[in-house]
Amino acid sequence: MAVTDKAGAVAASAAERPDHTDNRVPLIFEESSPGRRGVDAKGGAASEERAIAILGDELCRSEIEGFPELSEPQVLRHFLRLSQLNFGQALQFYPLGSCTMKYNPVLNDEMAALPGFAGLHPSTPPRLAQGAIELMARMEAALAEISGMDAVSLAPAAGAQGELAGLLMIRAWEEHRGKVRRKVIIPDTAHGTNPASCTLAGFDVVVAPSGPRGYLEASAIRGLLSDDVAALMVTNPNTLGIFEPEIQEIAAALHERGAMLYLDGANMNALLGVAKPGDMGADIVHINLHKTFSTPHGGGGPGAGPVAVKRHLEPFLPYPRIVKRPASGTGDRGGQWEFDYDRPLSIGRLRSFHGNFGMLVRAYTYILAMGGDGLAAASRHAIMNAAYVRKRLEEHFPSATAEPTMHECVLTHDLDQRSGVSTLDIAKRLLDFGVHPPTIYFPLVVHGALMIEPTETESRETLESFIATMEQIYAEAIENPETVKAAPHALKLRRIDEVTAARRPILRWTREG
Amino acid sequence: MAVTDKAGAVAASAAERPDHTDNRVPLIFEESSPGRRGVDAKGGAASEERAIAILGDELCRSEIEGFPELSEPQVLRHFLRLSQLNFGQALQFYPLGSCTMKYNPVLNDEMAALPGFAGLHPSTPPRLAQGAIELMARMEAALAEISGMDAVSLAPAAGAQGELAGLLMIRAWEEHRGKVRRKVIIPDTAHGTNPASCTLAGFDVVVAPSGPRGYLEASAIRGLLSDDVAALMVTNPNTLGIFEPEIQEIAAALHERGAMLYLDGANMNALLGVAKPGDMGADIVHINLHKTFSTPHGGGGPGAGPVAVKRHLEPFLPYPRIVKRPASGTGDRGGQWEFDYDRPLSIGRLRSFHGNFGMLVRAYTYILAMGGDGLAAASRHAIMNAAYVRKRLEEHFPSATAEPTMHECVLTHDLDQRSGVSTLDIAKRLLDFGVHPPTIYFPLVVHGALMIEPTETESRETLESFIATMEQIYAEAIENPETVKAAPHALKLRRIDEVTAARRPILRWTREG
Amino acid sequence: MRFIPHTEADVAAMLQTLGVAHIDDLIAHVPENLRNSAAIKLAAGRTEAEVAAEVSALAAGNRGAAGFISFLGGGYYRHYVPAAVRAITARAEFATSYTPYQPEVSQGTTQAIFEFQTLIAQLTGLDVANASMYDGASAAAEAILMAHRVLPKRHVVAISRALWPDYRATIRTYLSALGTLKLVEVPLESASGMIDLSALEGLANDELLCTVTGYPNAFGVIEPLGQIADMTHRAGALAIAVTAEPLALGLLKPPGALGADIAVGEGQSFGMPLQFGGPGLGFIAGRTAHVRQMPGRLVGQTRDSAGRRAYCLTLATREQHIRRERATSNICTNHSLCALAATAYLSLMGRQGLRELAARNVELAHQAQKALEGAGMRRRFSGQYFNEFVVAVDNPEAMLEVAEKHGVLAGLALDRDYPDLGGALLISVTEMNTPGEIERLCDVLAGGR
Amino acid sequence: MRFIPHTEADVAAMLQTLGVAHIDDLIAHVPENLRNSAAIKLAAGRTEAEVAAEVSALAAGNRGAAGFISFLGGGYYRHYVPAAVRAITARAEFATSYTPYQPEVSQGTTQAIFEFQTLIAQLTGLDVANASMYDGASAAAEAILMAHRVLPKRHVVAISRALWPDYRATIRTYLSALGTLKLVEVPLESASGMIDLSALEGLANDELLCTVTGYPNAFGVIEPLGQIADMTHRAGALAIAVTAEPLALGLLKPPGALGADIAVGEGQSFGMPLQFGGPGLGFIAGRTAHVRQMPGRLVGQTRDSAGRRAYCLTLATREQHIRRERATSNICTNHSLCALAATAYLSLMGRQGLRELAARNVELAHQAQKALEGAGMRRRFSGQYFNEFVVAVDNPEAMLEVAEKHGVLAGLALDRDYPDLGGALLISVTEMNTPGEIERLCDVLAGGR
Ligand SMILES: Cc1ncc(COP(=O)(O)O)c(C=O)c1O
Ligand SMILES: Cc1ncc(COP(=O)(O)O)c(C=O)c1O
Repeated sequence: MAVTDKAGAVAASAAERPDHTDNRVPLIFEESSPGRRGVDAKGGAASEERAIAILGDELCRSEIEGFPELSEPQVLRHFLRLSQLNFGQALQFYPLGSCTMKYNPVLNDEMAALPGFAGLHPSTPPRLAQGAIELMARMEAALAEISGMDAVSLAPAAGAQGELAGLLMIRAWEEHRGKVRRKVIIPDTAHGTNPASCTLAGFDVVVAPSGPRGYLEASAIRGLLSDDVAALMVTNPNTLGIFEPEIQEIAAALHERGAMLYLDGANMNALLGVAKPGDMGADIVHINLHKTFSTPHGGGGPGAGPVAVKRHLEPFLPYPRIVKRPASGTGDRGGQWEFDYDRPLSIGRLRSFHGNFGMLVRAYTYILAMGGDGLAAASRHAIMNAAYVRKRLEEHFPSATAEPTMHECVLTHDLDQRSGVSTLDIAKRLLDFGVHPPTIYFPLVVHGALMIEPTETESRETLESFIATMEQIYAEAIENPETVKAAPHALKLRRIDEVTAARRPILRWTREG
Repeated sequence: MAVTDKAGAVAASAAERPDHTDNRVPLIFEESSPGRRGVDAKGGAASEERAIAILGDELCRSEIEGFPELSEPQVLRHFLRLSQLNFGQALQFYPLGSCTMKYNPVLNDEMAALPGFAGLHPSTPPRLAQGAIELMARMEAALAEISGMDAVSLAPAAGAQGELAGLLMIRAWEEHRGKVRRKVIIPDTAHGTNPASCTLAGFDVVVAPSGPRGYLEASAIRGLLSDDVAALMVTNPNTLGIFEPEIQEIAAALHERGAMLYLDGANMNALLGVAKPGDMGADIVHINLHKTFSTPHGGGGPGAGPVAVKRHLEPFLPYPRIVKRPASGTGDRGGQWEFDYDRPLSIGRLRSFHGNFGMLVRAYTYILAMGGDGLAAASRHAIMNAAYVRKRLEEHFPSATAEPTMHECVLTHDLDQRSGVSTLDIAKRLLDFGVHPPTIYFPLVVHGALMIEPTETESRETLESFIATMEQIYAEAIENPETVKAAPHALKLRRIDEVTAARRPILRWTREG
Repeated sequence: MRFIPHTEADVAAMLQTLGVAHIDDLIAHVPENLRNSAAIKLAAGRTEAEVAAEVSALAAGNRGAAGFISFLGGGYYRHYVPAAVRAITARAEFATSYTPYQPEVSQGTTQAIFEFQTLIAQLTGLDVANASMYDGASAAAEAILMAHRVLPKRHVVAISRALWPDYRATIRTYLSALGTLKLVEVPLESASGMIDLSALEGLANDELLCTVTGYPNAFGVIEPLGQIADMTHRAGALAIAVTAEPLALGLLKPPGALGADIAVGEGQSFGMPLQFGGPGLGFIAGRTAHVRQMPGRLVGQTRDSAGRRAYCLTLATREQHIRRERATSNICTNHSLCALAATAYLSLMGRQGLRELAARNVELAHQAQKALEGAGMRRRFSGQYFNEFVVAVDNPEAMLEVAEKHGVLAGLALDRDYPDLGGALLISVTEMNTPGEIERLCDVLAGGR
Repeated sequence: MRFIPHTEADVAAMLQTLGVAHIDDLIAHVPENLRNSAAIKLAAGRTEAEVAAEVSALAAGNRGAAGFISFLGGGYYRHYVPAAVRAITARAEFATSYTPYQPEVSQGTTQAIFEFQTLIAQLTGLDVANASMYDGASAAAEAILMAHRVLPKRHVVAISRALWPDYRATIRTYLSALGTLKLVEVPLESASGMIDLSALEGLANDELLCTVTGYPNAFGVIEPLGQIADMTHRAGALAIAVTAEPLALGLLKPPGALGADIAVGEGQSFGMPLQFGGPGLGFIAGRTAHVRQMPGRLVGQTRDSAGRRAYCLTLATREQHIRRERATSNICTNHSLCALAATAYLSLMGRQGLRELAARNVELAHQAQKALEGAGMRRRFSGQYFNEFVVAVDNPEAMLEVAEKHGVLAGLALDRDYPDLGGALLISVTEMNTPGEIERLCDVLAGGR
């Protein structure tokens, strides 16, 4: 009978690997039992019949096949136990390159949860939502100041959507001026979203090989320019961690030929108070609030990817725009914040309503806490931490470039030749030491890349411990490579087979299993 | 140099037992680094000098020897990692007898955190704290209804303080009537706080051996009664889980001789809608809100131990008392809630202010959620769960009594004779299976007792899994006792040496270590 | 600085190792002119208490967040979020982890996503769902692009005019750059508030790529999805169903069962606060045959080297980090934590709880509509509805202002987006509304006329 | 029922195993008359949304919790609690665990307590502290009982009248049953607000068990603890220091250094919300020589069988569950989670943060006192103070009412407890008060006279 089988199973698994952190938490569907409930609904079963009577049988389903049925204590226990199977920045060192896994202040979440924000319907009349709209206006102003740009839209849900918005603005601007260019230049070190966004925005990608020294050379770019090139999309610092030294010449060259500079601001954590994209000559920049501005990554999202532009592109920004209307009759002093939908040149809407507001609250809270001085200090400390790791590890994990690097460093190694130990093996072995691995095999141009971004919020002790661990793994890889190749050992699971997952995809639970 | 040593240490330990859940989280003092800070204080260092100037050097200390210095991210990581070393009811089955480790609804904590409660200073004028005082008044009424008593004081911080209050009321009542009796009868199965509270209340303890069948016999009690016996203090159901069948005769016998019945309500989770202490003849009963009424145990507290009495003892309750004063001039309708300090016969104050209010909010939230019907169902399901475990385990872990038992069962076993495996060994082995052990070696009268209280919030699957695990451990104990004797194996720590801890007590960290 | 751990001693020692005198020497290679103009002119950092006070003041500035009786809906819905959902999403292990690229230390996230994919598939009656999208509107746009990858030769996209204006606008934006696709808006049948089937019939030919229908639609009306899907299939095209109030799927026939090939929508109703419109949760479900054309992340079941069941990201070759310009979408960061909230919410509701909640929404909404009818406010459309409906009124804006003065946010005026309807008010009723509030609504609106 | 998992099928199957037909058969042995009258006449269970609404309404009924400028102190203090403290105490692993009787699965709790014991020892300047008591008042009472165990032959307890009335009352209650001990209240020196040393001198003989002094005392005044301890020691007695505002210990000489043998107090200032007075945190610290006379739990350092450092409860032979009627106290459940909050709070503040916060409290309080002086409100006592002070006014109650009407909770009237002082107002100033609020206080009080 179902229940005892299940129970048997649980006991058996417990017997097999006796450990309270045994990670085979059953699927929620396997913990289900007919008729169980985790909430008490008003109206109850009776109302179900009445509702079906109202709607008519032909419109209604009689069942939700396989839907779970559990009590509240079971549900809470299920997810709390699942949570214990994760690493997280709050608990482990998480130097994931290009992801800026910095500390997420607890206050951010408390502020976002304030009833005045959490309970605010997006269609609330603006006069009753002045605090929220003002927060957005202040956020736009702060990001403009930080990035050195003229206007900001907070609409994009993430960096990739910011890219789409930016590229569509370039296209709209060109259409407005009658000519449409078809190409966008992207360095071979670019993040995957850059080319993907170009395709979505209808542009052809021209790949620019990064120069011998790991950065773009103005001369090379000039060589690629033509009247059909709409823009260059570049991440600065680039994904090697190098600040593009010729960025200003490149911007000039682009502008000369009527093309624009799109700056991918995902690495903004290196630039706060160090160099403003606007001053570099960028026409457009997107900023990932879930990186530089401390909103949580949430296991993959949500984030927010505001896009900032120079004055000439302002009319093309997505709508709605935030505007302050002169004092209306209602007697508010100093006018009232509202949304402007009447934007003839706008690329249009990117998503419903006004952006990922909850993330904006968190990022604004962070900006207030850090202040202009604090933000500048953050980038400097982030750069120092990365430089320190690079320096201390240079003997066995040399930098992929001789150039100075910024908030992250990309290291390589000779272990595959020396003992057949791959970068993946190193990454998996790091798990045994309670460290989340760096980004690996990216950028693609670096052999067996280890892309390390410690961020400014990690202590020196943590860095020292990480360095010691990397050295130890290098030694292990020489002395007994098998230990490293078979890693992880200390977790509840051994290495997970991602190949089979893709070969015979099982993408959902079914009763048949 | 300090930092590198520390780092070295961390790395070393990681190497030794490579695992992110390695439980040797350094002490907060060992993670400290001079000059680091986790908060930004307004005023800063300058204000420190100014303040010392104001107070004068002779009043001030120049240092707080060894005090920690960390950044906010470090502090959060430290405690989150510590948390992962605990079992908790929300994550594991926790059938700790006499502790009622039931599910603690999340809503309880959210309600206690509402600014209207959390931000309320205890000395706020009552007219500005009507909601809080009304909640307390409603809570008093609810507990009176549930326990069948006439008046309730919410002041006691925990059950033991409720006991002290109750015993002091008996003494005060007698003093008021001119004669003071010196003895209180307590069964040998009683919880340690009962005799300890008697001593504090100035009574001598007379131990009543529980009868051959595990409960108190009226005849035996009669034999112990004298004009010097002030009361009988009894837990019902008693710590064997048996509902005292002769409780009413016993109450009558006591009252006949001018003594009182103090009922320890720690096991109230068996009595909701089943039998009211007031109806049993109890003159006094205390209730542990952190047991029956779902407030969290918090690793040992805080809880709350309201004390309820029959009418004749009402004047002796601790002050302040909650009263409703007729509508004052301020225009409140229906009068106003206030605190009454003018209680000439009161035993006095038990603690500062009005009790553990935050716990009262949680318990009241729970009572509203369950309702009268839900509470009655809770006790019935708690009793069924305990009976089910007792029944299913009876072959190898027979009940210590042949009597029917209520919300908990006390089991025993023959493994020490059969294979030298002790109850402690069984408890430690349970840890390997992700189960918190039952209360062990209590009550003292049962050989190698395992006191199991599943509570009503655990699912049948969980009980089945626990039963299977117990059977498996019994089998192991016969086949290879060493596995059980050496348990736990699956945790990051092996068995902890509590003897040495007591022999050479190290009760604090010092720099010298 | 409370978030930056280094002491002066730390900095000194680290700079010494780096062989520089000052921390700014580490950025000396950044062009001087850039550094000189880089100062951020914002107020200096503040204590946590000061920050909390300032942000709380802004929150308090949103009078509409509390103290009003609300009937606002139209794409975002007022539903009760159980406290347990917050306790789960607040877990640092979930909130502060990145995309689960290292499955061995991400089983909490990957298993929860696998459960989410299953729940969405169950609700939509389709084979597979992905790990989440940004929101319902962008998910709808991505669904059309997905359909185009399945049927590359076709180019006409038939969108019901009764699809939410925000959704239609977003779709227009997403498709604007791809000259290949032609957007056609299918008119409504003015009486029923449903799509005009005859008009749709006119588009049902071999140019038709897909039909896009709200289910329920922007007027709360339950479209004849089965008929629409049949018509669509007869033309060899794909039927896309879009749901902004997924609670309806607890009671209504699932899109998949009615023939929809792709079902997308907004998941905010499932445990996410309103928070002024975001973050919510986009979902997309489809048929196994089309899974390789799906956008976004997918989690699959697999095993570890010891044969134990485990979960990891899979079919990544569809995605931007592998396929780059040929990826099925540019999406990278998605709404994973919102998907976790939905998974926790749906697990708490359970089969029975979800159906009863949906039922209560239906009951209350119809109760309100009848009451308004009694008060002389005609229902604008005849089509059956779930938990929101449209009433015909002369001057919606004026009415709303009057209601607001009486402490009621009575609904949304549809005039800006549907001027041709002539005075229409969208009223949404959920379990958060009491019968008393419904009475009040009638009074103020009746008075308002 | 959302908290009770069993389905009807579960119950049926379990009852079958138990060989009974109905769940009530399991309580058939409970005397019938009791069962018949056992029904609980309370409203039926409600949904979470309904419960949340009802309890929130009660919270909203506490107008004094917000919207007022407050200078209330006198035993409970208004301090900012960093959000991280809440994130830590909210962890289910901490909140839902029992007393750490199984150390192998309680290292989170036991290590945190060990850290707490150390922090309290550092702040009080004594050797050892326990794992927590209920509150400052009961801790003070337990300290006297502890002293009595150390010096069983002595019986006079000298309590300063400047100890908080609640504390003195609680001590009276705790000692009321033990005929052996004699409580003597030592008068104050009316000018300084300190204990009358000459009066104390009169008690300094071989009957004296201990002296009990507030540090700072109920008037915010910093008592001459050193002199008091010397006098106490000369009589061969023990000096007990009681602190209700432990933030003061960040700046003031530690009681231990001044000669106190036992230091107790209230820890609410360290990260606990006001929540109408509880739960707070009692602490007690003493000398190693007396540790076996301490009440409550103690955590000690030890090793596991593999030699790894670990922490567990120790010296339990003092406690009720072992020693029963001969235990050092009847305390069992303590305030462990509050001790965790304090440990997290103090770790966040750190050495510098704590000292600077204490300093800011001193600065603001003295600023306020000077301002009031300027407005003609005389300070009642000459003794130095930390963050609260007493002003002499004619009719405190009336003044407070006026201030309240102007949105200010100006302080506490001491008349009820100290009628002899003639019109006295205790005003407490913390970092939560701005200079602007202090001005406002002066205005309304000046106006109020
Ligand atoms: C360099 C770069 N560009 C763009 C992106 C895409 O941003 P998002 O994931 O927020 O869409 C990322 C994020 O990983 C990135 O690292
Ligand atoms: C039977 C019994 N009586 C009294 C107590 C003491 O209650 P508290 O721990 O709340 O002081 C307990 C708690 O363990 C108990 O089980």
